[in-house]
Amino acid sequence: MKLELGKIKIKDVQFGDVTKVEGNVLYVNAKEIETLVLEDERLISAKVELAKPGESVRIAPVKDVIEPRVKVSGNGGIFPGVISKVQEVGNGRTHALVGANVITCGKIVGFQEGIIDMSGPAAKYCPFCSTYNVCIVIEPAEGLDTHDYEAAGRLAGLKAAARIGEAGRNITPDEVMSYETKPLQEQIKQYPNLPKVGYIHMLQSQGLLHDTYYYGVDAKVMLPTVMYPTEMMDGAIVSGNCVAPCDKVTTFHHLNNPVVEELYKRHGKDLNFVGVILTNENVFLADKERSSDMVAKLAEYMGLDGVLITEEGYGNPDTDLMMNCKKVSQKGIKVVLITDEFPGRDGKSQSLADAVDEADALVSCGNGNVIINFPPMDRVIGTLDYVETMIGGYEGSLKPDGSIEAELQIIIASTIANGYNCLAARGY
Amino acid sequence: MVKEIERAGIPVVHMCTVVPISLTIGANRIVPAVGIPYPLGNPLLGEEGSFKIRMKLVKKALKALETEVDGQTVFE
Amino acid sequence: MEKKRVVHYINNFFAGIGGEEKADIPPESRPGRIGPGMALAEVLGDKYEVVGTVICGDSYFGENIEVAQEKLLSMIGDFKPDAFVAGPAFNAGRYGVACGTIARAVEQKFSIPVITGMYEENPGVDMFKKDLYIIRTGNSAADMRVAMPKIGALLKRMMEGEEILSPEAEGYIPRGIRVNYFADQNGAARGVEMLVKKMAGEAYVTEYPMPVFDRVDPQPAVKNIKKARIAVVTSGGIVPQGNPDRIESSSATKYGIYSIEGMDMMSPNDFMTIHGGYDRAFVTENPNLVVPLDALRQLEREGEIGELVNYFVTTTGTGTSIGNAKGFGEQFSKKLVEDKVDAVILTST
Amino acid sequence: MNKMLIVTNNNKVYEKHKENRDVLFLEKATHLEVLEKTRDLVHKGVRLLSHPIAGSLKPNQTPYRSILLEKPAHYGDSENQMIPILDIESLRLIENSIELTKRILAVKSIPQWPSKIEEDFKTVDLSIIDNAIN
Repeated sequence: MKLELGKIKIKDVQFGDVTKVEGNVLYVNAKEIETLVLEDERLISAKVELAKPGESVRIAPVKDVIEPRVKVSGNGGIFPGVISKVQEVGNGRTHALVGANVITCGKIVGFQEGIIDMSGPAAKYCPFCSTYNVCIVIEPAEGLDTHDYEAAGRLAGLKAAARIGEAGRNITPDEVMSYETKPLQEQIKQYPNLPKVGYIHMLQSQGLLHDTYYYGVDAKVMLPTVMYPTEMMDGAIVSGNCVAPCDKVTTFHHLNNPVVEELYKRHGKDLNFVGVILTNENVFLADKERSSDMVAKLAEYMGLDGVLITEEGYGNPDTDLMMNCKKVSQKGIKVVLITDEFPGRDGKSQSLADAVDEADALVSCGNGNVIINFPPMDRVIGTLDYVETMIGGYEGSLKPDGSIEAELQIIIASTIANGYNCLAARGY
Repeated sequence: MVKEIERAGIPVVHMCTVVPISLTIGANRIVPAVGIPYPLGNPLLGEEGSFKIRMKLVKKALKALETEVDGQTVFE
Repeated sequence: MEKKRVVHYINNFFAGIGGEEKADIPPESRPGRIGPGMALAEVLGDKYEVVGTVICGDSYFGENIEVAQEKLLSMIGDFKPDAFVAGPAFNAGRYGVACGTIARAVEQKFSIPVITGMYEENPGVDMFKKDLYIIRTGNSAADMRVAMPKIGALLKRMMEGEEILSPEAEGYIPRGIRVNYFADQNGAARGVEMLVKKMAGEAYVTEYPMPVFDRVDPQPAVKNIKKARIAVVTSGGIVPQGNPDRIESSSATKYGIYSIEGMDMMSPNDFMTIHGGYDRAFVTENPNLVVPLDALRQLEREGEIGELVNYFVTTTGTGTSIGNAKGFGEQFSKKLVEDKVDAVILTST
Repeated sequence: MNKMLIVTNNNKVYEKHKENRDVLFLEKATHLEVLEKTRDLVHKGVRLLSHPIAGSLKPNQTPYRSILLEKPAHYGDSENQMIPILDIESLRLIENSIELTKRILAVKSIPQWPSKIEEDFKTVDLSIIDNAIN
């Protein structure tokens, strides 16, 4: 499967009467996007606001972050099974508005949280402080069941991102990257003497507000499977999770998976990236046993020499991470884990909620309990009503002057466990 | 603690309910006990029955102390 | 500019009062510097002054921790210190534990920079590395010339409020504290690099080491159990009613030694369980479920064992506080050896 | 026949499952107390079916916790009460979960929530345990 990804570099975002891209500037017709989103009667209001790098702007609470993309050729469309119809994607050509993002925010449930600051000390922890963000502040109808709230919020962002992505359909990209993964046998033959490497991608799947969707299927009801890495680049995986901010894998991160990016960089040089094993992180212990057995079987069946494993979340998922690590290692396959840490504010406690001897090669994405102070911002997109009750916030987090003192956990994707950021932790 | 006693030159038998933890912390002579809320006996069988179990376990512990071991050994 | 006032803690040996025979001397205070205090003053330089030295015998400290600590804290307070140095203790176990205990107490009470030094095998290391900067020293006083300059250098950096760098740079023993930093590559790149090395069998360094447990060789078996002196040790949290020494209900920071002289069984009127880790109903009703005194006394009468020591050692253990348990083990094992104990039965829930 | 047991302090879970399941409803219990009660059951040989700290909601945030367990045969009928075999995996998970929960609670206790948000917490907790049941 071969995909050409056309990168259209976005250098500014403005309101305009037509949603289009011109001279690397994205123009957005706010009315058009708001009407599109309000087609869903579960939402009673939607307001588009722009946030640019360096501005004194705070966005909260954040539901999802999505990079606008459009499929120019090859079968299927962006976000198959959710926005486009179900059809295998990951081949042909896709354009991405690189440097622009759609951010859905606004109250869905009381405790759903996550903050993005476009400037100031908190900015360096979040990748989205340096992108041109089209924020959609949504307000669900009263008395809706929580499931409906969540679905409405999720679809609003994906619909808007697909619509804005259309603006890039006929633009010649500034850069075109091509990614190819052949079917297993051919791929092995292509580089016979390079180590065969796979990526075990664990999707958050613990229940309401904790779900992820693969071709529209809730990962909870999915059995582990094999997929081509390029399918991710067309939105085969979308996020439905909006609870734990710091290790939230946004839909942006599913489209721009750093492990896939890095493995392709070295593909054919010192490793042979043969594919992705997709699995979940369920609550039922028998599911964990079954999924980790199947992951190890698939890894063995593919004849892998080594794998990287990443998880989403902390606590319950640590158990799945360690079960996958143990069982894959016991097949004689080399394993490296990438995860974030929660050793407490003083950094002295156990960082992971579970551990196995086989976990002898681990990359850290930072300590999410560290306390940080960040000053007030002139403008707030969304609301700060729930800062103190967010994960990472506490009594007195929101100061009268609007500044915030909270755990790093409160910042979206600050310690994201798939290795996207450079933040790490070490032993002192 | 079990290792420090052994290092000080005194043989030690660890009567514990969770054998894997005892193995992890390095005990060399291990006697599995009954249950966490009632390690050396089973009150559900009444005082007399519970004491019988306790005596059996303590004798097994003494037996372990009298047995040469060259590594971590669980006395079932 | 007024000199910074530094107080130094040393034991009987380093104060030149005497060796093991003087290990029971109570706390005392002397103005100025003594013994290793000379070297300390020298490395600190003229902006600092070792205004006083407090001394205590290792045995006295070990057996009267609460009392010794209180007395020493008031003596130290009298000197109005800006900083505090304990030791270095090199590989002396009880001295190391004393240095760690008093240094942590000083930091908690006066919130001033404190520092000590130990050999990495010293039991005090595991007990206090998370609370204190412990400079890595050699295993004997011969290393004083090398250790003291490092202690002085790090203390000065702490006094000037400079950022404390990595254990390797500053010479202290890694404390196991996780600190954030920005790496030059992102996690994914570092992960792939680590995997390539691991697959090729090349050396790599994990960024989060899993806890590892060292092993110790088993002691030879008891020759004749019918002649053996036996002691019972428990982590099941059995203490006299009222918990006189206020041992904590989980991951205790202290242990107790209590008499069972003249007792034929562990009576619920005399003993209780404070362990927070299990449903205590059964053990409260019958403490023999944790300390099997009834069975052991019967075996003693039947001549199946030599004799039972007239005390038992107790604390509350949970898996996590390995550091403290190691320290206790070192301390009470010395007493068991002195009392000629031939074998120990260790019980835990 | 091994029977399923739910330990919960969430009335939504109790109302929904009390007919067809054995539900131990600890109405006044805190989040931590539900975990500690579960631990006492595990010590008596009951096996965990769902992960005790499932869900990204932190123990110092949501007051509600439901856990699914499985009782061993002859559990509770004292005549032929066998000495229960301790399920090591369940013990490790519940002890890890309690330790983690205590550490998080030490940082910040559960705030007083407006009822609307409490309902959301109950719904999420119910959804998480329902995923485990069916």
